[in-house]
Amino acid sequence: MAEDTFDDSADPVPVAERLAAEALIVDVDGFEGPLDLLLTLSRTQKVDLRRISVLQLARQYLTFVEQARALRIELAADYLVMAAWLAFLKSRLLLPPDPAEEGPSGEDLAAHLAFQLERLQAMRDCAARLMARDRLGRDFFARGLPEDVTRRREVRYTANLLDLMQAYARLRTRDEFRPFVMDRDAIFTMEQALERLRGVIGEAATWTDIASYLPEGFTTDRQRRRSATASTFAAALELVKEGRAELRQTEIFAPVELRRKD
Amino acid sequence: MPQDIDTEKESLFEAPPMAEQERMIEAMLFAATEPMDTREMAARMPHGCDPAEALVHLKKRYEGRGVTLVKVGDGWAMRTAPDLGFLMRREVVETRKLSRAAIETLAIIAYHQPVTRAEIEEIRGVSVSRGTVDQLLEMEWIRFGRRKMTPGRPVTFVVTETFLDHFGLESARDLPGLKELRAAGLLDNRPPPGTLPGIGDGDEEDEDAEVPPAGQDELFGD
Amino acid sequence: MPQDIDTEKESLFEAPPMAEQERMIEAMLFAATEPMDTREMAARMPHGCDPAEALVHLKKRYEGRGVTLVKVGDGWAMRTAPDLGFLMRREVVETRKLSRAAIETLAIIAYHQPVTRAEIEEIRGVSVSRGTVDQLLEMEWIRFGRRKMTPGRPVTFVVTETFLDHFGLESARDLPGLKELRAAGLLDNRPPPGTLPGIGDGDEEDEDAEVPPAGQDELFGD
Repeated sequence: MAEDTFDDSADPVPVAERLAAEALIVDVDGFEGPLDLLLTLSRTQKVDLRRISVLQLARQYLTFVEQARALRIELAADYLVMAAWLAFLKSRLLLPPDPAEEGPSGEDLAAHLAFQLERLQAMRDCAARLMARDRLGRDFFARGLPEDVTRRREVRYTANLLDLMQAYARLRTRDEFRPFVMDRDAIFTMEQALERLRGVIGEAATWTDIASYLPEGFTTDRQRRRSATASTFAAALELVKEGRAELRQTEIFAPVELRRKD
Repeated sequence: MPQDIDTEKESLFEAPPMAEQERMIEAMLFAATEPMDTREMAARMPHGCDPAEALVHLKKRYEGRGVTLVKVGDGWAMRTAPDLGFLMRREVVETRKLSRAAIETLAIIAYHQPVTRAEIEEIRGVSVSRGTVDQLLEMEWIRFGRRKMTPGRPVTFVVTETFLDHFGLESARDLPGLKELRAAGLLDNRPPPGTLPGIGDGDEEDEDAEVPPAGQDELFGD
Repeated sequence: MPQDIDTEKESLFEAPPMAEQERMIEAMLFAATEPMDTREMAARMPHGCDPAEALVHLKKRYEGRGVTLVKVGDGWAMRTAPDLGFLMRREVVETRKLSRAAIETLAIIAYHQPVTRAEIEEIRGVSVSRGTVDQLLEMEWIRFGRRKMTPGRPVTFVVTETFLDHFGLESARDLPGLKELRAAGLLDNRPPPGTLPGIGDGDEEDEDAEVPPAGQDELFGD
């Protein structure tokens, strides 16, 4: 690893640091990821997070990873990704900047890491302050016996005068309402008239009033006569259409007369 | 009883000032899920407190407020003032058309009052359900009239002032008769051929409706 | 026009005296466990009432009492005075212990809201487990906010009124240390320089980088 390349130059890893890293390894499951571990490591520097030495921190972290390897402890992938990145960062920080190289400087990267650590620490502090606040149900309380709002659904029935009158009218005239089919006896249908006319048309050699063709029982009652007259007239028209009869009316309101057509 | 906090600090066992005790029972009663008696209160309060006295002060403080201190059995509880109960209710009013059965029953009562249930059933041709009558009674559109002087002395129904108000009528007599209904086009019955009664056939029937039976006076006469 | 109607209504339905209105909101707030806003109050009160003004009177009345009137978000609630918590130990409902991850996630949402899951992960340096978010959602301490107008339109999280109520906060602006954090630039959404490899979970890196540092303004800007 990069560790070896730079160890001999500027930063021999102090024994204390190696021991600290070893102690942390025991607790590796207790860390919430590499950033958390870095934050814990940074505390060993005993300085304000703003003045942390990222270089030193990188070294501490790499030592930790080395130790874990030596102890054959499997580290989660993100710890190794962080290790690789920190090794890269370390090289950036130690080597003089290469003007041909693209991307952010080692200082920029280090500053951002420091910012992340400071921000994480700040959030931890906030979380602690938040949880230490007076809390509902622990330090202050809501009403123990709440009186719930009862939602009363009231159905208000309504009707207007028209409804009332129509209801009454409906009731009082119910007897007048007869389903149409029930009154078929008062109706002489066109089919019936046509059948009847076809049977008798052969005899109509001379002009005959179609009224004389009305069936029995349909001549006296007004309703029945009206119905039979209409259907017989329609049937007569049908026969004319078929070319079997002729119709004539000498003047307005005069009888309609029918004659066989040969 | 110590009056100021300084003295309280001097002795560990001295009770807090009464105002403080009042605050304490106020908080306890507010948060409690059931009524609490003075023994319970004392058990929770610092040594030397007198919840009974604090209660007297608290009760006075809440007099006439939106919340009152009430005694429930041996315990005490805080309750919203009874006169403000309406605030704890949210009414959702839904308007629905009266059912056909109800409107027909109502119409018969209006036109024929005072009318017995049997008479209503005779006119409607179906039995009148209890629910329908109850609904109309509840709406205060009908009420019980005098019993009929007929065998069994059945109860009668009549319409109410509320009914008249709702329908904008001076009296049930103002209800139009059948002939008027027909003239106004409110009767949409077109009798089929053959059943059309002669003009005037229905008059007899109409008279019934137009001139309410004498019983009407019972309701509107006095 | 609407003004005319208002004045007309006022004259038609005279609002109860302010003392009575104060009693009303006192009763309503007393009876409720959840905070209630003035609109809700007005809806239940007689026409023409001004709950906002009544609240000012009520708040004064309860100052220093065992029960106090507190503002929670847009709503108002009655709560026992925090210094009397010791009396209510019996009423304490043991809440589920929150994990460290949940507490941190909650704090990050509260201080950075509206915040995306990727942003939370970027701050904590680890991926946020589904269970953590689910738990906070279930407790109704967080809810979904508006989607971020960034590629992928990720959902955001914000804290709720229940959260404010639980921690005795009038608004998210009152979070402890918020001002200092903002002054220190610790609430900035500072994108990592260049092509920094993922701290922790690298998958959402792209999204992180494109999120504009606008979050706080949305909440605290006005």
